[in-house]
Parts: sequence; structure tokens; C-alpha cells
Amino acid sequence: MRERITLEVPPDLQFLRLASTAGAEAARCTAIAVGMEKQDAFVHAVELAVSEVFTNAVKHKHASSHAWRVMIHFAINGRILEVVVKDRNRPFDLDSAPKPVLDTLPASGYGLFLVKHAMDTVMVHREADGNVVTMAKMVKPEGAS
Amino acid sequence: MRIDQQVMNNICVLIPRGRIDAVSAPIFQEQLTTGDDDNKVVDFSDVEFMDSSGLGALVASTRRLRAQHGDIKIACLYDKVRRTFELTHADRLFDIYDDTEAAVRSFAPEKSE
Amino acid sequence: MKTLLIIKANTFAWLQAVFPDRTPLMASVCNKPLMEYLLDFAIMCGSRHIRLATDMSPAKVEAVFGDGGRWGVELTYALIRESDDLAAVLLKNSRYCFGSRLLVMEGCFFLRYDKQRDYASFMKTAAPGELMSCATGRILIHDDTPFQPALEADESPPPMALTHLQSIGDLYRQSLRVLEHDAHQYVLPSYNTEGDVYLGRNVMIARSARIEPPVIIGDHVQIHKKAVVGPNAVIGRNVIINAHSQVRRSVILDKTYVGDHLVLDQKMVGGCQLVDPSKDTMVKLEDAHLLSSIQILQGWERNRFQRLGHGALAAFLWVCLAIPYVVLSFALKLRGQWRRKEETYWANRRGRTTRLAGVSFNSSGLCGRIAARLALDRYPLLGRVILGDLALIGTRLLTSTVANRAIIEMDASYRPGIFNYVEAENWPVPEPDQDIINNFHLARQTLFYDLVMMAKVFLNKLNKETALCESISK
Amino acid sequence: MQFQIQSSSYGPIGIAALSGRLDAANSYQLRRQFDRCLRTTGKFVFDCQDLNFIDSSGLGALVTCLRKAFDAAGDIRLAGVAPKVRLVFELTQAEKLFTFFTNTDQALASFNDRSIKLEATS
Repeated sequence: MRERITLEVPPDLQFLRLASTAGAEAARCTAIAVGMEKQDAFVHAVELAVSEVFTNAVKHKHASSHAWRVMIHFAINGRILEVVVKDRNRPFDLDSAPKPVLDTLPASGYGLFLVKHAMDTVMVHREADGNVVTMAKMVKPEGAS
Repeated sequence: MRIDQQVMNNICVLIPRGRIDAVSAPIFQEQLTTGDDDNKVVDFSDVEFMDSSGLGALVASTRRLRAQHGDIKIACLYDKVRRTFELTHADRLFDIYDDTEAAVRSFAPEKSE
Repeated sequence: MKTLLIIKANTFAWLQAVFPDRTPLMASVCNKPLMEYLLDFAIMCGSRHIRLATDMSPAKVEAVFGDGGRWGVELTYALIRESDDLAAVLLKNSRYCFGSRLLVMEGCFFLRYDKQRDYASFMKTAAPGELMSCATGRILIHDDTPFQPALEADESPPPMALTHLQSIGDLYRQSLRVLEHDAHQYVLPSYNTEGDVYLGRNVMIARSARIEPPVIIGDHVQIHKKAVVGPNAVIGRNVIINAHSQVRRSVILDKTYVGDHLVLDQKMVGGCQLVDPSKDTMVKLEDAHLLSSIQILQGWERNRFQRLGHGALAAFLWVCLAIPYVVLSFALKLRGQWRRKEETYWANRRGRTTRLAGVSFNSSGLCGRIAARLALDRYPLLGRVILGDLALIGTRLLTSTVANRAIIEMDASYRPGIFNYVEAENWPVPEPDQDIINNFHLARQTLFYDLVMMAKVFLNKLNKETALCESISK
Repeated sequence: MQFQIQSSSYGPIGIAALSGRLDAANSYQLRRQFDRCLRTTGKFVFDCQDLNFIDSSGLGALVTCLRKAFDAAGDIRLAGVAPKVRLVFELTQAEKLFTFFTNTDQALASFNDRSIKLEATS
């Protein structure tokens, strides 16, 4: 299956649930399309990643900006689901997100780390006036190591 | 999200229901750190989703309670939320029980016999 | 009866020290993960519920075993901490354990059993307490229901024994022991079994290669000409054993390339790690011609000599094909059968991209057919080879989508070439196998080898009735 | 690496200490120096005590040297090869070509003693 789905979501946390469950549903569609229905881990990983990236986009928005929308694209490409999230914020660097040092019990800083571990690939690049987070994950059949 | 509270054997048990994300994490953290009890149990059986904001709230509260010689124990962590713990390796920080009553009991092991 | 498996990271430290990139929980004996032996045993003991309690991330185990549905059991996972003792683990899993007879297997060991024997009735009547133990683990029965001793325990218990695993040598010896003596006692993974030869799926064995039983070979394995495998060899999944090499009394782990003319006797190999289990010495080879991990084969950028060679050959082709290119492209353009297309591709594994302008044309007419046979669709790309950006022959070029990036990072070694090794094969290769074939050739490539492969590509193109006209792969 | 010639009752013997890595980067150097030394003698002892890594090109260089030594009616004897380097010899069957000794003195002595033929230390 090859499909593209686009959501335009206002950068407000009241739509967080909408954005992340949309991610979960897109993941479920991907898994079902390749005939692998028991893919809770896959679905959860995508839901989590979308939730984190959307939260990140909303939390770092400029106070002045109102007119823009967070653009979320899902591209289902066979066994691979690609998610692209575009914002209008100041640049951020994915690699600068360190692995949280758990022993010190930090209260935050898990977000991007989580995204990197939940998805197979994550990239961030700058486009015109915003960040583009591109991530992908492949559905793996049960039993593949 | 809604958070119910129960007291079992003088231990406060929090039962959050729904999603713990950036929207509900502040409420969750507040509930975790209010009250006189330094020992708490969080029952995750009705949590359908938790992201890093929820985890952050949990870790921050744990830090605070441990400073007061208390602790937070986790109960009934099912697959979905368990994976959030695993991905961040936060499972190393907590004692995780599959039963709320056992989590409560773990605070007073010497009295359990 | 339920089963609780307690496996902690520290009991696998010896494995992590030698093979840091392999998941301890999936460490295997005769290509079967230790975890699966325990699962099989638990099922034979009559368990329908099995729980894995571990302080490692069970994600990799979960990816393979899922919820246990394929085994007809319910498999669940619990997270524990390194410091937890048995009582703490039982308390943490009290809902699971409550009110049921519980078989507890704790530690890192190999459990010998016999699939033909009846364990269920023994487990039902055995007295609670420790059944067996070894230096690195134990098996016990926990029962909080009132115990009723069996009326008459006249039958001796079925055979069971624990073997400690605390070094690579232990794992190696256990693998060979199972293969040599006890293979019939377990269900070993194989697709095809003849006598003492267990073969996985998609195994290619050259006609002149020799297989000497007992041998177990995993999925997607290539054994090349005059290689000798066995007696007593365990070959994992995705392994290539190149020509004239010999493997006996040895264990080769997944994703390993064994170069040509090598002798492995009483060794254990995983990727580029070579271990002598008898002395517990090991060496990490950095030479891709000897042993290497199939996943990480790069170094194209470092090898200037080879890049120059490819460039020179590309320049030669560029000169030879210049006249046909000019004439045929003109002829095809006149008919409107010539299209340019530009696309961005991943240029290397580290995420550099490159924009390439290729052409495509209709290959149905005479001009088109000739152009296709001369591979003129690649002609505009030869310049990039001369510049050293791309290889002349290599793996498939992948367009710069994140999805493809995922493929590059996960499965394949990536040295994009404007021609593919696959095109040099005499038979059409189905798409899923293309990357395996490309990787194989990439593993043994030298400049001369690439030259020969290029010659084969052109011979193929000239011979083929319907030449590939699709410009570079999708 | 530096070759030095030591005279013995059995004629001059070239001694070289190989240390660190012997790979594509320095195997050429070994061959050149070896060739220079070959004018004086065909018998060599390579002290491999401090050699901790060898790859196929390093091995190739050693085998080439050995062949030349054989042509000059000599031999190369290896001393103090570490177990993990020895594994590479074993893997490539180069082990059968060379004679191994625990230390340089034994290797040197082996040239003097005709009775020691190919008794390698294992």
C-alpha cells in the first residue's frame, strides 16, 4: 500500500491527543495493510513518537505566532511508515538531546531520546522558517530477529 | 485524565485513568507530591497511554519523595505503558509490581508475615 | 502450572564482554535461543502461562516471541531490578503467581531435557522446593497452595540436568554437544532435515562444496565452491562461507562473512570476533577479507585506489559509448522516446545525499533496444563515477527518502553503484534477495573482482532479450 | 621495525622485532627492509612479542618473506607470538608454514641445533 495522509493541527496541547492517536491509527493501518495485525509495540512506538514531537512543537512555539499549523504527514509505503512533522519554531538539534542520566532522576529531557529509540530513523532539518522532523519505522514480522 | 485515590494499609494509592501526556502531566505531578504520605503507589491499570511528560512527572515526584525517605512504587504496568518505561530505561528506577496490594505490602515487608 | 523465568543482565556479562551487539536473551545453542529451550520445556511441563521477569529490555525477545500465541501459550513480561532476590520477584509478580503451582527457572544455564518424555505429570506431583541447581542458576517449584504428596512416587523423574553457562567456551561446548549427541532431544530450527543435517530456508550450497554431518545451518546462508562445512558445525542465519574455506567443530553466529581459503577448527565466530573457546582467547579482526560482520562493510570512501580504478573503468566506458550515446540519444529524442529524470539519492551510509540526472527511454524500437543493451541509461551517471562520488558497480541506489534511510541503516551495507552486482547474475533475482546478493558480492569485492562483474553485466545485457530499461532502481 | 644481523655459529641471522600492528599500512616497509637484509642472510628470527595485531596484508607480507627466505635456503622463525595473533595464523593456515618458538633465544638456538626441525611450541 502507498498512501499519504496530511493533518493540519493548531499548535495547542488540546489537540495533542488527536495528533498522537492519529499517529497510532496510521501505524495500525500500515500494519494491517501488510497483514500483520498483532503489532501493538509498533503502534505504540509511533503514537509515542508523534506525541513527543507534537508536544515539543507546541512547547517551543513563539508567543507571537498564531496563524500557523503543525503539519503532520503520514506516508505509508509498504512495510514502512514515514511521519513528517513541520513546525514554525526556532531551530533545534536532535543530536544535542543527551541520554538522560537516570541516576540523578531528571524531571525532563526524555522526549527526544524516546523518539530516537521508538522509531527506526529520525532526522531533523531546517526548511524555510521551521523545523522538519522526519521519522520512519518499519513493521517487522513477529519472529524476525 | 482523572485520578482516583485510595488508601490501603495507610498507604496512598493513586489510580490515574486515561492518558498521561503534556496536558495531564502537571496534574499528575501535583497529585503525586501533595499529601502527608511519603510513600505512594501508582496503579497504572487504567492508563491507556503515557509519554515522556508523564514519565518526567513521575521521576520528579519520586526524587522529591525519596529526599523525604519515601518512595513511589508502580503497580499493574501493562504492555503499553511498560514500553515507555523500557524505552527510557526508567524501569531501573522503580519497583514494579503486578498487583496493587503487593506494592502496598512491599512498603512494610516485616509486617506482612 | 505456570512458569516464571528470571533472567538478569549480570548473569550474561560474559557474553556481553565478547559480543556486545548481540542480545543476551537471544543467545543461542544450535541456532535456537536459550529462551526458546526454556519456553519449550515450560510447555512440556504443562504451563500455559509463562512470564519473563528481567532487568534487561525485553523488547528484542518480544519482537521474536510476541505474546506466545505461536506456541499456544500466554507469554507476559515483567520488569525487575538487578537487586531483587527471589522473594522480591515473587512479590512483584504476586498476582501472576498467586494460587498456582509455579515452575521457576532462574539464571543463565542450559537445560537438558528430552522432548519424548513426560514432564507434566512429574511436575504436578513433585514436592515444592529446589529441583536442580548449577553454578549459574536453578530450577525450583514454588507452591503456595497446600501440597498433597503423591500417593506413590514409584516412577523416577524424567531426565533433566542443568549445565552452567559462564563463558563463551561453555556456550560453544554446549552447542556442539547438542549437535553431536542430543539433537534428537530437542526441536531444532530447520526447514529441511536429512539425517544429521539441519538446513534452514534459502540456503545455497555450491555443488563442489561438501557438507559433513552433523551440521546445522540457519536461514539465508551461502556456502561457496569447494568449501567444507562440518563435521560438527553450527552456522547461524545470514552467513556467507566463501570458497575453499573449512569450518569444523565450530560455531558461526548470525550475520558473519567468512572469507576464502580459511580454516576454522574449534572456534567460535561472530561478525569479526574470533574466539578460541579452549583457551578463551579472542581477537577482533579488522580485515574484511578474513572475517567480518555482514552489516558493516564500508570503507569505500577510504579506499582511494579502488575509487580510482572504478573511475578509470568508467572513463573507458565513457569514451567507448560516446558515439553510440550521441547517435542513439539523438534518434530517440527525435521520436520523443527519450526522457531525462532527476532524483535525489543517498550517497553513503552517513546520510549524504546526491542529486543524479538519469535518463529513461522506450526500449521497444530498434534504437531503444540497442541503447538498452549498451546500458546507455546509465551513461550520464558515468561522470559521477569518474569524480569518485559513486561506485561503478555496487548496491542499489536508493532514493533519499527516510524509509530508504531506514533500510540502509538496518539491513544493508550500502555502496551505491550505477550498476548492481545483481545484474551480473545469470538468473533473475527476486527483489527481497537482491540486497543479500549485493551484500555478498560487496563483501568479497576487489578491483579485479569488480572488473569481472562489470564484464558479466555487459555480457548479460547483450544477451538478454528484454534488457532492463528502467533507469536506476526505484 | 629494524633488522639487525647477529652472527652465530651457524652463520649470520637477521633479527627483527615486530611491534604494534602489521597491516596494509606498514607491511610494505617490512618487505623492503627484509629484501635489503636478504643479501646478507637467509635465516631470520622475527620477535613478535609486542605484535598485537595482524591482518591479511601483514600475513601476506610475512608469507612473501618466507618464500624468499626458502629460496635463499633459509627460514623465518617466529618468536613469542601472542595467542590472539596466532589465531589469525591458524585461521589462514599460515600456521603450517611457519615455525613458532616461545622466545627469541629458543628461536635463535633452533638454527644452531639441526635436530630441531619443525617442532613448534603450541
